[in-house]
Amino acid sequence: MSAVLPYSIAAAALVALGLFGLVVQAAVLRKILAFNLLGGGVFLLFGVVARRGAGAGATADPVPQAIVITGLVVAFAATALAVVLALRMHQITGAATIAEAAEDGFPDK
Amino acid sequence: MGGLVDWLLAALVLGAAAWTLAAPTGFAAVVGFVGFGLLVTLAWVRLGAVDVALTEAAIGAGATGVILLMAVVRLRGGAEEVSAATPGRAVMVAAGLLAGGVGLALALAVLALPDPAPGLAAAAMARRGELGLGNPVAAVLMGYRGLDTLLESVVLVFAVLAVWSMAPDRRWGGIPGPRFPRQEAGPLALLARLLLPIGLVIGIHVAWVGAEAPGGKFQGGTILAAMWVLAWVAGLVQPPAIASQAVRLALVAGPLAFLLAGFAGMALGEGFLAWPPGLAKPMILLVEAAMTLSVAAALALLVAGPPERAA
Amino acid sequence: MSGTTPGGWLLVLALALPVGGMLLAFALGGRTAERIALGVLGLGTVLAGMIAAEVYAAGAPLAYRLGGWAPPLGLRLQADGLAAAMLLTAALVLLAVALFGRAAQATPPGVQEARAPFTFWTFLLALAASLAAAFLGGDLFNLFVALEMLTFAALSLACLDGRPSQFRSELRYLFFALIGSVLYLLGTALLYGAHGTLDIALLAERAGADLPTLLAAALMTAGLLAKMALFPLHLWLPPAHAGAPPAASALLSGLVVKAAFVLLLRLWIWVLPPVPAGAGAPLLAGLGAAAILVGSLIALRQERLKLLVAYSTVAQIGYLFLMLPLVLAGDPEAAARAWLGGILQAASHAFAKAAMFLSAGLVAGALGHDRVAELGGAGRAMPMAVIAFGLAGLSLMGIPPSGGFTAKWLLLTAALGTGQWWWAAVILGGGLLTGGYVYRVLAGSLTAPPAAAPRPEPPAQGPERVALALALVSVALGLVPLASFGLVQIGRPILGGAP
Amino acid sequence: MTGAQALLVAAIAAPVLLLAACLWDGARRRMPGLLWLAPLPGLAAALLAADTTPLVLDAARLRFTLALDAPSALLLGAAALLWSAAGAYASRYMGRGPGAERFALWWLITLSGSLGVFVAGDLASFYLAFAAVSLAAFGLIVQDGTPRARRAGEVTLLLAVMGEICLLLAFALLAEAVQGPSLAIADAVAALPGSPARGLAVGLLVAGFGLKAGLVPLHVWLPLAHPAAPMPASAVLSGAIVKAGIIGLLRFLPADGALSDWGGILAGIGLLTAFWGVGCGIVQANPKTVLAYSTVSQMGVTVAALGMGMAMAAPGTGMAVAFYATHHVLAKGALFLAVGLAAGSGGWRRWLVLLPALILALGFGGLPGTGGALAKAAVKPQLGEGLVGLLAGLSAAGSTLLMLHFMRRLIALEAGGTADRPARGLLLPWLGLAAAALLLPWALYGAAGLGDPWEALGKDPVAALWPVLLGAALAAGLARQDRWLGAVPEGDLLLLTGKARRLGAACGAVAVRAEALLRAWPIAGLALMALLLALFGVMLAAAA
Repeated sequence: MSAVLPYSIAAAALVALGLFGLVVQAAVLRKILAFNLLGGGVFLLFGVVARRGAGAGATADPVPQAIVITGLVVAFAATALAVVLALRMHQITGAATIAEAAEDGFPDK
Repeated sequence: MGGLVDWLLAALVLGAAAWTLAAPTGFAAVVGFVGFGLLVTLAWVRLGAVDVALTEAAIGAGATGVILLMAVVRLRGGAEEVSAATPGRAVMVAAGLLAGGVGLALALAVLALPDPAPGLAAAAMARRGELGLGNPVAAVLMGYRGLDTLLESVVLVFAVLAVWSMAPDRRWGGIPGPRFPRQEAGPLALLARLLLPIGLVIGIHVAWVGAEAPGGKFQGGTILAAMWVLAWVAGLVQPPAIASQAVRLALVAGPLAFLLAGFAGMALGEGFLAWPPGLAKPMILLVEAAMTLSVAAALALLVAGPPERAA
Repeated sequence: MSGTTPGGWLLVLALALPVGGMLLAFALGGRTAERIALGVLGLGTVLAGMIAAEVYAAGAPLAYRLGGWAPPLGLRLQADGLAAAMLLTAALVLLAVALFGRAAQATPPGVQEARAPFTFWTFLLALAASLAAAFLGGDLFNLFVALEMLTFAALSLACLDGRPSQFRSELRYLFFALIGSVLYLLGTALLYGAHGTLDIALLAERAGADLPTLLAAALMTAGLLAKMALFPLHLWLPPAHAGAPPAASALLSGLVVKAAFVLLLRLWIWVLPPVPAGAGAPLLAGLGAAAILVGSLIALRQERLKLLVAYSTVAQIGYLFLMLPLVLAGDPEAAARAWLGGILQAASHAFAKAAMFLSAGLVAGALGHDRVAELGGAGRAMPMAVIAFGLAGLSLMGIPPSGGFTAKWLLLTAALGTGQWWWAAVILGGGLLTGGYVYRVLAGSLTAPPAAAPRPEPPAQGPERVALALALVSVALGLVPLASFGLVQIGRPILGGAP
Repeated sequence: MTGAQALLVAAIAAPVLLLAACLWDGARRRMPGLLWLAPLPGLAAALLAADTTPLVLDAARLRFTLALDAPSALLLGAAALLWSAAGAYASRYMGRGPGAERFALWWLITLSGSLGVFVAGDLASFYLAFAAVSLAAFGLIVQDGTPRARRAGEVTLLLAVMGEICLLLAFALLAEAVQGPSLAIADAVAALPGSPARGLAVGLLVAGFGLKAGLVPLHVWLPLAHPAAPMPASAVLSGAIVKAGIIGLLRFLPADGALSDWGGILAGIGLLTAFWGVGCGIVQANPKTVLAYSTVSQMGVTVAALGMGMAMAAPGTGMAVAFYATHHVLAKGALFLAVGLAAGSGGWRRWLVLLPALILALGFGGLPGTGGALAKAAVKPQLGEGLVGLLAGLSAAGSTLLMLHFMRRLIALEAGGTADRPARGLLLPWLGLAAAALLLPWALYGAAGLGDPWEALGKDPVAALWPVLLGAALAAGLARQDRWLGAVPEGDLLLLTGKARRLGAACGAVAVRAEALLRAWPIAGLALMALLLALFGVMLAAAA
């Protein structure tokens, strides 16, 4: 059981790092990376939970494992979408951040 | 000395994460992230979750790394804008304190989790036989929590259409992504030609063994998608036009098969998403095959992006 | 509780129908997508009505055990009064928006398939599927998947116009929604680690006021608040909702935020023990009060009609949170009132706000702009749309005999009954400010058009009728005798007890 | 359902059905000509259905109750009569066309509410009717579309909504005070004196209803709105609509002495209002504004009588106050119609307007023989004694002065040519209503249980006459003092709100800036994390 302690701390630290990065990093790409670090922390926490629940012949509780597999796919889809949005924004406006800008207006139709 | 290995690995994971945040260039950061993904894969192995480790390697590090690398090449410049939008020291300190507070609370909460841990390992192991599956994770994904898997495969379809819908109107129906010149020679072409058949075999194998051993449709599908991306980047294949009926069908085959199987369970078995006794294994394999196809198609098309050229 | 009840199969159909419809619409494409959407949403409304009737008749929630597996190992679908009421609301709004979209989102002639219409119709079905999953789900991780479905569907609908300036605001929306999702998922990890299940009914029995549970609740609540855009986490909502085409805005403002709210109620009323919930509720209601006041004040000062309506959503979301401290105050009579008031507010706001966005879209489309100061002549050119806006506004203000009035009356008396008069003051002050911004729009559109202005093109009658019908439903909710709303109380846990 | 109960339903249903009929183009086009019909079922209800058994629908939960007590019946009848006459007048006055059709729509909504407040028997339907009459009046006021009308409409609407808020809160407190789910007004009134929030509830009721009735300092909308509306709308605004406030006070405040403390306060406010209206009115140039201030003053007297009745627990106060208000409904409504006629007629026909107007006008001061004198006699038990009696007499003198000022301003309106004859469609409603204002009180005095009208007038002729003479003398003395005209703007105290408006604008600007800051990405992120930790901390502290 002691093996989960390092990963517990790593998971908590990853969540903190990811949140910090998402809030303070300006570039969209860095935000996407930070989001993935945050997600990695959450999944690792599930891993800790799964490991703690090992038993009955399973090296880790299969239910959290399945949840992580589902979650990883969803996170990938979200990342892909964010990347596409960032690329389109960059392509059209040349912008690399999502800071509030003056042109965030609502042009006449 | 398992403890030391685990501490070291955890430290490396955090180091890679810190590098990803602090790296001087976007490219370096993405490379750091791929490294992070591989280290986390190792962590999953250490945590006894080999299925997750495979998925993490295939999707978390692999596929995510590929789209981020492709993005970093196209997202150039903007350094001034970034530095202008970077918050001042006060916000930095506040964010650090608050994020640290959240991390601290989380660590305390994890330490306060009950011992022995409540969980469903025993139940999941005990009843997997009813599905004819040896791998308990597969039993969770296809059996106990089948609805999650069904909805998640639907999410992939959502995501593909969402990505497509970001295209300009006039490109609708066209071919996704940039065109890569055909590499007749060179390392990439060689790699593609060599790896492609091997990768295909491995991908299908991983998907196939998922019922008994670690593996499954997501991992297998990802490997298949990766092979296709390789061939695409090497200029050997072209993405299909998004208007193509075959592409659409490939994308929905998995979830649709799952849904139909669900109704079959309603007619023949205990209810929606129940696998009829006796038929469970063959039906699961059939649905998994369709799902592997759909997952591969979805992941590949997510990497390719919105349509950029006329068909 | 975990077994399948008679009529449980309705829940399967309510979820499978839009999922299957979405997959088929995506595969077959083009105009077929529109046809499938109209058919599926029509059927979905019938199904939602049947579910509500079944729950009401049985006086108990419907449940369906998926795959024959019992929780905690398996998943279940369940429809209590809350789910049935929200499902019916969603079905009606979706159907109305689909009818509205027949004109606005038609595939242009001569094209087999076009981006915006195809995306609209497919994601309309996707949204229906996501909402059904969010309302009917009985497992917290299953609900996470539903939330993610919702995020993708909502984001694509918000992007429908494909305007260059939109990508920035949609990215803000996506990032904030993703943070919300991840925080929610983090909470489920802790809950599973602490209690070995994510089934809501089982968690209600097992969860105590321990450290992991409380942190999980805080994480999940924060995540859901980010998705609901509760002040001060509303940064993404005004541009996203105002920048979308009217049909999409109607769905985003009317329905999408409500799904996260239902999850929040599941967490706070079912899972969390009453003592910590009672302590946290005033904090949320305080933010709700701030949302009402600040959102309304900002709406009052908007120069663009659609932004005004979007800020009105920021404000109206606040009302939903006022029910929490009232339901959790420990007075059963007041709790029942506040519960009904809150859900009625969610439903009547869904109808009213959808009507507002649709009619605002019609006005903007006909005038060629949506500047509040230059709406003159709109009342003459499209009286039905302006009347729809006005009726919806009356409901938001809480003028009788509207659904908004009944909702606010119930919250008001619950607030006074539990001695929390300050929420009453907020409810009333918010009504006054709401009146202010609704008046600005109505007064503007009822003045004569400027002499030089070109005569606005009157919109087609069909869409105008849809907007008016939605507004009328929002008003008519206030005419339904309160006794018939017993539906929403079905399956609500009485404080401290099991559901 | 008995026939009488059916009449109660019909009183509300008639305008609502006509309103619904407006969905059809043909009916809508004809509607301006049909307005006079809409209040007739209400009139019939007043005559035949007074004190009938209340009609209760859906007794289970949300009770929908219709009831008509005697004071309400009196006011309902008068209001219905005025609405009918003004409706007939409006048919000619507004002409035809989209403008008149729109006017008819607002008219019908307002009418349904105006009659509804007299017959609604439960809190919910009363509130609904009150909201209809308060808010829909906006449409009548802004009919002309001039900036002045718009401003008047906006002030009215703002104050009306604030009044609604006061009432909503008060009703919520009343509903809380009632044991059980009943929403009947009778139960609420019975529970009010024992309610823990008695003071707050009564204060809110007085504010909400007083606003409608024009009590100082909440009267500011009235002198703006009444003159701005078209003539027939002014007539119903001043005659019938303000009575929604009076009937509210009458029906919700128990007159049996349970609230004697509040009676004194009401009497004080009422008397202040009575003199305030006179003071502001005599410096107005526009005859309609003078009439509006006279309404303020008269409502002050009405409320003073009610307050004294509550303080003294005088039996019959409800009837007496209703009688006083009934006279005002008819007479004030008639006078507004007269203003519209005076300008359009010349020669001898002008006297068809001016002479009855003079009699009605002096009636407000209590000129013996008029309906006004009977009205004064009716509230004598409440306002006849001691200091209050003296003040009431002085206010009657003020009324005489004010009404003579009104007559002077009316005559000053440009007369038409000698050949100009007033349209029959305008003249007949006016003459009918004027006759009703003069004669009906004689018939109703006995019917209302107040005694023999002849006896009442003969009792103390000196006390009845001195205010008239004093007022006339003052009027003669001030006859040429026109330099004060316009010294007080319409809506007097409204001047003081400029600072409040600027403060509100400043608050709005601050909110906009603060909100823009909160929308910055890093700040929102910080807020999210802070909220998370705060929530966790609060819950942890509570659990520990």
